[in-house]
Amino acid sequence: MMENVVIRTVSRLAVPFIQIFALYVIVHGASGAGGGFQGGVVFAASFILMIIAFGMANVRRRIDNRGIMWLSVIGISIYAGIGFLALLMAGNFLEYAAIEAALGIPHLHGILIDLVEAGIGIAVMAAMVSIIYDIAGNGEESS
Amino acid sequence: MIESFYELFLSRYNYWMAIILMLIGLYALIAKQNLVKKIIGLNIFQTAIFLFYISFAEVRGGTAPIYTAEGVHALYVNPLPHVLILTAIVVGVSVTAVALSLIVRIYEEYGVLDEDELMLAVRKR
Amino acid sequence: MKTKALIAVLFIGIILFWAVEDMPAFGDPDAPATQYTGQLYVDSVLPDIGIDNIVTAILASYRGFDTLGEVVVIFTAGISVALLLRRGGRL
Amino acid sequence: MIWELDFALLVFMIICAVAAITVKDLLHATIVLAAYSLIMTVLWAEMNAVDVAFTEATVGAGITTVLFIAAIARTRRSSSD
Repeated sequence: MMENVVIRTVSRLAVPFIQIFALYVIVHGASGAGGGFQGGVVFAASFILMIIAFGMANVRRRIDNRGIMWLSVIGISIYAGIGFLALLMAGNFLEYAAIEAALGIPHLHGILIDLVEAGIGIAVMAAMVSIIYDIAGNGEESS
Repeated sequence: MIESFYELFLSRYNYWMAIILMLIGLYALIAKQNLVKKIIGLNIFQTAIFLFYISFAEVRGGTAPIYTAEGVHALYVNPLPHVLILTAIVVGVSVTAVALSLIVRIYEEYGVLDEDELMLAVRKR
Repeated sequence: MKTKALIAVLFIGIILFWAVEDMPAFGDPDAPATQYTGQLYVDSVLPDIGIDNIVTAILASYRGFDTLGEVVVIFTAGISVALLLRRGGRL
Repeated sequence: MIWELDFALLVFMIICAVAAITVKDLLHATIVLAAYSLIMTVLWAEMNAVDVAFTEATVGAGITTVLFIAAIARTRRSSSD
């Protein structure tokens, strides 16, 4: 499969568009159908296409198991960090109105919800790619 | 009698189909020997419950829960079951992933995929 | 085994079919689930949060703690798959 | 919501579910399960649950199928029942 030039060329063309669509789904979640879970899973699907076209070892050279786990931790930290930011601004956990009142910027709810969705998207993408690395690879580790 | 049955069917067929799907999944979960078949049954069981939830969120003549130009005065379907099911689907795929990795691990260790043979192999060891 | 499973499944099925009779009709606008809680969320999301998608608004703000726990569930699933399958399951 | 379309999709779903648990070959069962998820996506889009339909299309028909195929590739394809 590695020698098939058609599969490699088409997937090299398709992967950036899939990833841009995933980012659009995450960002557009506040005003239409979509959100963090869906966008993260679509982003993980682009990784699956890369694994099919270029082989597991080449994709793992770009980002290994350790890096993907750190990405997942970063995603959860973004989400929980916004929650603790609300605690710092004398509100309840994840109370967006407290942050809005403390910073004095109106209509901050939408931006904060977009940030939360981005955190969900990163965490879901990283967890799904990690699961696929582990189940589809034959038990070896890259690093 | 026949007319009342027809009335009952036309107004509640969605719940009936959800229950039939749930029974198919439950049967696969109990009676099938192969472990991957059991996971497929678990998936069917899950989606049947999701279908039941989404069915009672439906409102006749309502639109999707995204605000239109009329704001809060338009008729929308109930958004709360959608939220619950949205989280439940993603939890379901993580359950499937853990179950499949357990199956792969069992196959590496014992070389069997059937339930009875697995019990025999465990007892022999 | 198969006949026993079939009998158990049919027994559960008869009970559930019996219970469906008491459910509100499919798509009924006067059903209790739609009347109170659903209508409350539909009325209060636009003045409270101000974004268009009601599902995302409930998911990220009213039920934000719930969703945080769920993201942690997915992360835990990733960790358990890694623990089970890397290096042949031996730590 | 058109009840004839709704009913036809539900009948297809029951056929797919029965086929998925009776087929001997596990790879065929996985593909039938993906078809089941896709029909369920259409049903939910038709019931006005657009977010849930999107999630099911990506997660149920995409990632779950890939996970099943990867697990079957590492174990055995045939099944006794």
